[in-house]
Amino acid sequence: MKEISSAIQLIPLENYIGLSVALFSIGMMGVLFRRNTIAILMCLELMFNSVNLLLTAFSAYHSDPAGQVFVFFIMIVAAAEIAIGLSIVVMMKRNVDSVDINLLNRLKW
Amino acid sequence: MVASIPYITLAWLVPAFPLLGFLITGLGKNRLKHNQAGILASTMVALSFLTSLFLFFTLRSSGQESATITLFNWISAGDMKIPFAFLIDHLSITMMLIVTGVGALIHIYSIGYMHDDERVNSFFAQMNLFTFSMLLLVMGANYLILFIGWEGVGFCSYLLIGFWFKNPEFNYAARKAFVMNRIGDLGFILGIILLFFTFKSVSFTEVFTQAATLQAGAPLITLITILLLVGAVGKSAQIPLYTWLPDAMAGPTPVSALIHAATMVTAGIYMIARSSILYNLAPITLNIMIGLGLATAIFAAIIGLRQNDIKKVLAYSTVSQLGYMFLALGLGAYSSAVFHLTTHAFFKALLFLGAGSIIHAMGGEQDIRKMGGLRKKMPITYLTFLAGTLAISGIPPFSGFFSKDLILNHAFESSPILYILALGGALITCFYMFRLLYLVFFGNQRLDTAHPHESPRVMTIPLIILSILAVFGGFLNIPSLFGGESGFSDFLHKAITSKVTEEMGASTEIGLIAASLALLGFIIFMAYRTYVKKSVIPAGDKESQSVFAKAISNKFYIDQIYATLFEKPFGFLSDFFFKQIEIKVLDPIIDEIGILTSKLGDQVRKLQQGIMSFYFFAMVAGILLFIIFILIV
Amino acid sequence: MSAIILLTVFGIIVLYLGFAENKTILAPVAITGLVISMVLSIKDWGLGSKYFHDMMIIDNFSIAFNVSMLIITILIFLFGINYYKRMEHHVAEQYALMIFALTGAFLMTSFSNLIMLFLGIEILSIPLYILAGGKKSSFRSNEASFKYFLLGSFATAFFLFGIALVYGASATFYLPEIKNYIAQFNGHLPPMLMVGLLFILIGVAFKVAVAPFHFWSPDVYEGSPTLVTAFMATVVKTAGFAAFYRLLGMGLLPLPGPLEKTLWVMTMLSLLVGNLAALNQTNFKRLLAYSAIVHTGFMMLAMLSQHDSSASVLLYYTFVYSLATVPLFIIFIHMKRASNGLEELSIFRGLYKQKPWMAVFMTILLMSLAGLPPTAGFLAKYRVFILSISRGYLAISIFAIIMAIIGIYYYFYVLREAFSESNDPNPIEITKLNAALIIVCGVAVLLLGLFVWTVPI
Amino acid sequence: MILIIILLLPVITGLFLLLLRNPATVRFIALGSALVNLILTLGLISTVPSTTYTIDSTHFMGTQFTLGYDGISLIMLLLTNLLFPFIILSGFTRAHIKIPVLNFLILFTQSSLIGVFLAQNAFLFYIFWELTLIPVYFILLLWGGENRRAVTLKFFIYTLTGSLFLLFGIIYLYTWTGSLHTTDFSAFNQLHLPADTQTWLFWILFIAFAIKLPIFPFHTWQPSTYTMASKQGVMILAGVMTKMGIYGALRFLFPIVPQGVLFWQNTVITMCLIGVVYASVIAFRQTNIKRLIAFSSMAHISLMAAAMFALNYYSLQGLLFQVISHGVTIVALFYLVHLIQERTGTLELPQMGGLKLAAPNMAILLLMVVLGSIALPLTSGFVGEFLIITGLAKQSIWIAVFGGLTMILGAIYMLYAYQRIMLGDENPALSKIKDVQVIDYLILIPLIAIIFILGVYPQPILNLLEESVNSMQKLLIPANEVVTLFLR
Repeated sequence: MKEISSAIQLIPLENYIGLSVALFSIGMMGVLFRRNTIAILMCLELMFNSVNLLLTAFSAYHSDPAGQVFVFFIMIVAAAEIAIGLSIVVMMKRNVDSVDINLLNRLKW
Repeated sequence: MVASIPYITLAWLVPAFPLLGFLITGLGKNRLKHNQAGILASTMVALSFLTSLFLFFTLRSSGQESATITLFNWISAGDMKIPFAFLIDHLSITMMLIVTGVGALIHIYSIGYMHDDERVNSFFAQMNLFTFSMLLLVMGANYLILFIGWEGVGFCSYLLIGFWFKNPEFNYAARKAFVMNRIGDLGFILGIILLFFTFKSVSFTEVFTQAATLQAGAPLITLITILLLVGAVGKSAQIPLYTWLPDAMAGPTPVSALIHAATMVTAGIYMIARSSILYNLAPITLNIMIGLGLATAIFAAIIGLRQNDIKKVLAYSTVSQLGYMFLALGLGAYSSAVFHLTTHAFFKALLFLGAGSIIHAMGGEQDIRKMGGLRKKMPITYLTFLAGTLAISGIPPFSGFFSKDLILNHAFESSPILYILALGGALITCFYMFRLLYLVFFGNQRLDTAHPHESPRVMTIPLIILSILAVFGGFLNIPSLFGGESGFSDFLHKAITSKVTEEMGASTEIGLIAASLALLGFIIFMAYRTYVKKSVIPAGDKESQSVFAKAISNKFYIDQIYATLFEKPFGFLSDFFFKQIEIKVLDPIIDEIGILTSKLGDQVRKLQQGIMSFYFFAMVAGILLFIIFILIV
Repeated sequence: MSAIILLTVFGIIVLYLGFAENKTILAPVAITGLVISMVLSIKDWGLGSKYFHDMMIIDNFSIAFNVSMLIITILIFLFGINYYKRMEHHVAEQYALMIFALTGAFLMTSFSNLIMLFLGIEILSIPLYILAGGKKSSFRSNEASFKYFLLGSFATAFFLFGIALVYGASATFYLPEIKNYIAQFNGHLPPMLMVGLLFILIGVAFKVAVAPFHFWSPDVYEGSPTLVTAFMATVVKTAGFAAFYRLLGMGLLPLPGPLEKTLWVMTMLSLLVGNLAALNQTNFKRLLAYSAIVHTGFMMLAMLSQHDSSASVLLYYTFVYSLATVPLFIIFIHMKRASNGLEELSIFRGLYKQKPWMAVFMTILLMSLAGLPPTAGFLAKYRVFILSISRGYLAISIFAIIMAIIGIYYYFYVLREAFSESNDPNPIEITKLNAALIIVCGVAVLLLGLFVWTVPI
Repeated sequence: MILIIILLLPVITGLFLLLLRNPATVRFIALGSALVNLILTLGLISTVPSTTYTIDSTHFMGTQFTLGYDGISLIMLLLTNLLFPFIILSGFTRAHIKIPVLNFLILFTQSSLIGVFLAQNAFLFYIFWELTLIPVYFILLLWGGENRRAVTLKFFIYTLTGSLFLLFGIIYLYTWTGSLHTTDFSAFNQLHLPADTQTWLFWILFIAFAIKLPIFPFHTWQPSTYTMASKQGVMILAGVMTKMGIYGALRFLFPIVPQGVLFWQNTVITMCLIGVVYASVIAFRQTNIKRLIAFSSMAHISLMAAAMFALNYYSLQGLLFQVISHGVTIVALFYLVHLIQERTGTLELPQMGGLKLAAPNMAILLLMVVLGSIALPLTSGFVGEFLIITGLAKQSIWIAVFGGLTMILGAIYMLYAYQRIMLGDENPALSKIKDVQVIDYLILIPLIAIIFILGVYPQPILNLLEESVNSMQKLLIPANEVVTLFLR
């Protein structure tokens, strides 16, 4: 445990932050620009994981376990969310026979 | 306060009788038999005449000058205390006698005149109401009570002018009369309010006692007197507010006699004579009045020259006679004005009633060109009418002579030019009156359809009584020149403080009288030559020859001018305000706010496109904007 | 705490009852569960008990909000008895999911640690994603859940990122410590912390549908089954605001200037956008969605004018608002059924002719939403304005008042429909229970308006 | 206690009426309660006024429930309870749908109006102020004339806009009371706000009353609403509800923001005078009687508003006297107009004329009411307008001149309208119509009697007002004496 955190601390914090911010932005861009729902779900996962990365890094640097605990929470919740999401996508596929996000636009104005 | 004079408190009976008559005839107008209403109404007025006569003598016998009878507090708000009170003094008692006396005669006359009208009962109700208001006017102990009567008579004249309401023109005439009176009334009420602010009271006695202390020519007093004058001008049909009076002839002839000759139109004279003390303090106003009066006298007389409707002629003569009274007032000879008012009440009522009997006889015909030769047919009417004509023309010893002569003398005192102008007006009057007389009674009958006949006794007796008054009324006030002691003026001077008192030299006076008499004779002869010898039939208004003549017969186009100056613009303004400003500007502004909001709402709604990617974008955009916001702020 | 646990247990029980194909017992059981947990949570009043290393603090604030949410949920369940009659399968799940969502809401009212807040939000949201898609066959329901899910988790991502940043800066998830940490900067926060806090606020703001993060709410409200919409419009909003207030009150107040300005901007935007969009709205559920956004604005106003009584005003406002909204949805569903499936405003026509009393109560409820005396809605707005004006936010208060005027327009537009003649009136049949619900709520709204009820929290 | 009875009796009766079915009984019970209220009010007035009555219940809407009255409230109370019996009675003639509901709404309005006039507490005042709007909204919406839906909504929103600003003002004042935490008028009258605050707060408070009165630029809701409204609706609106504006202004502006009033005094008076002339001129060419009378009412109300802002003894006396007079006159007028409409089936003047031949008594009654409306002496209208013009003249003679124009213009359009309705030659279309019936006499004779009795003997009202008017007019620095103004 100790050496892991020390190993983490070999790389300066800025890099972690930069990396996770980059990941987060990539995910965000994906959500923005992809129209395939599955892809969007994956991008969302990416965003969550960037947060996880960030949290681990911080907890390592603060040498405070709470952050890592939180990571587990996030993983579980994300898993649950994705499960729901996939089921919704299945339902959507059944209804409109497609997974294009912009196909469902009956509700407007 | 209750006066010490015995029985003076009975004064409230005087207006009470006509009021009672009004209520009975008004409420029971569907039940009363044909003549009952008339008889009842006449009795009521006669009763109040007797009462005023009684009051007159009691006042005379008791050396006192005046008595105030307070009935109750009408308006009392803070320091404004306006009791409902009557003031009985020599002036008001005179007016009461005139109003009730002449009024009674005219009521009796109307019984015969209105005999065939189906709404005779409401006619008498309204006549009684008028008498009541007129009595309030003359008896009121303060300006506001006076104002009640003032507006009341205006309203009654509105009712009576429009008595035959089926005819739109009559209704128009009625409205015109009322509105023009109202214009005057606004000035009057403002004057009263200023009086109140100045003297903290509107009761005659207090105002005059305080006013005696003020110095002459104070701008405030001038303003007040001018405002009161505006009211008088409206009521007494002076320039520029005279046009309603000729139109008011639409009403039944007794109405014209009572309201538009004898009583109501003289209310202005009464009011100013009553406020003589104030007017003595306002020389400017007096001069204005001289100008107005003289102008009206001559102007109306000129118009009267070419009128062919018998009642219109009399109407214009009324206007011009009122002009003379104003002249007298302006000269500060208030008692002379009131004297002329009295005589005028006699002979003008007489003339109108005579005209009424003529019209009655001619079956409603009012055009003098269609009459003629009635001398034989209706002798009584002829004689009485003649008396009236002589009186109004100022032929001695008829009443008109004394009163008018008095005014002319005063005019001469102030300046000869005034005298000459006034005399000219008198001569014109004389001319058109005799023109009327000749055209109607002389020559041969020009209308063969109608079968003229003498009027019934109920109409002729009032004529006779009035003619007697018209003939001998002048002797009430014989100037010292003829060995009289001008009792009337002295009697009035207890209530009025005239400005001019001094008698001029007998010689000049005789000279003046002689000159005027000569001219009068000449004028009468002219008229005789024109209308009896040559028996000229005056041309109709249309085919008048010269421009001037056209102008006269069209009354100098005054009505048209007023129409274009006031009535049309008013209607236009009304339409403009409503159709342009209200509909097109004010209302839309409010609506537009709503419409714009809802348009905006539609735009906002359109943002909600229902497409996911847009929502993502919107969200991210929002987040980024806020990030930038917090980082720069 | 026991309340939450018991609630979870009852959720599972209801879930299992679903195997017994007997719908009639579901609602009673669920409601008993709610009642019991209400009793339990009231029992803790004034204790201020802490759990899990103070990650949860159940104080009067949370209890008050929990109880109000429980009351509303009970009303909704009672409504559900009739609403779910037509539904053959999976009725148990509906109740169970709502109960679970409620537990999430409880967490949101009583957290004192960002982890708990996150968990609460997720436990509240995930069942809602499912509930929104309750009508499997219907496109609209499907679309609603789809949008709600995607946008929801997107927002969650930002929320989490925010938490991570704050954690990175302050090395803690505990609100009080975060408060101390922020305090030491006295206003001038480092950008990372600032952004983190912003993201956290945005995450919560998304849940309560504050403009410009409101886009999901009209669509979701419209698409979801009406009962779920009612649940979202009332309980979820209440929970969201409880969390929001707790977040600010425990952690972030006094807000650093930029953030406060941001929130003010959000407030005014919500008032404006919600009103304008509602102005010409023809679909009743969307109308209520937009009006909900406006009410969010008012609640923000109450919350941001930081005052001791803000919490109680907020509680009062949310409760009154929910109390007026639920019966409106009940009336709406009956009109919808009477007009076989339409959701336009015109379906209300002829209501006064057929069921005068319903029209009268609709009047009372709409007046309450519009904020006219003598209803509770007026008093709520009045107290909000008292807060904001006494804090000196005059301009914003005037703006809010103008917005209230616009609001009156569309509420009374609906009312006018209800009181005008209809050309083809279908019979409206309503069960005694629902009638009772409407009447009780209406009377409650009136009484709350007449006799002020304040909870010292 | 009597205040509580007067306040609650109508609405409770109304609720009871909802249980009944038979129209006749409903009408008579409603009438009965209104009469009882009138009697109670008269009793109240006969006893010595200006004691305030308090229920100390902080739990009523979180505020103190304080009822009370001074002369001004009493006048308003008298007006309300005097007119409502006639308003209810006027509903006897026509067979409406849902008689119980209608009467309930009317009585509800009465209660809330009474509340407005008795409230000694700004918050309470506001509650009742808004409450009046609700029943009236439904009376207009359910019993109104053509395109009532749009007009009603406009009226509702317009007036509410004003009152919400009033609410803002009240809360703002509340915050000024500081630790007192009260909205009592007594407390508001004590706080002396800084002058600049008063200048802007004036409009926040006044806008509501300006719309309700209405005065010049804010009047656009009024003609359409009056024209559309049902008989009883328009009676309530024109007879009583406009007076709410006057009452509110007297309660709020002069005691609380006197400097603001002084600052805006001439502006507002100018607006009012513009309204006087504008409305009178417009009325002249109107062809719809109701719209015509709506504009004439606006002219009179504008004059009263001007008098209010002249705020000297006479203008206030005149104003409050005119409140009664105008209320009675306008109600009688609108009743007659509706009578004519029911008989002839039209409101358009061009289609009328010659009515006097078929219905002479109706003509006479109408003429009497018209006299009251054009302020002929010995009608109540004259006393009021004379005092008002006196007050205006105290402010400035020019204001008095413009205000006095109502005398002329009113005569012009009213007599013109009268002529076009009643006079003129026989109108074959209308020759068969029925004349006035007993029920109409029951309503019109008392109203006309009031008009003339107050015209001849106005003292009772004036005495009633003496005290409170004195206290009210001390609030502002008196305007310079017109005498000095002209002697200079």
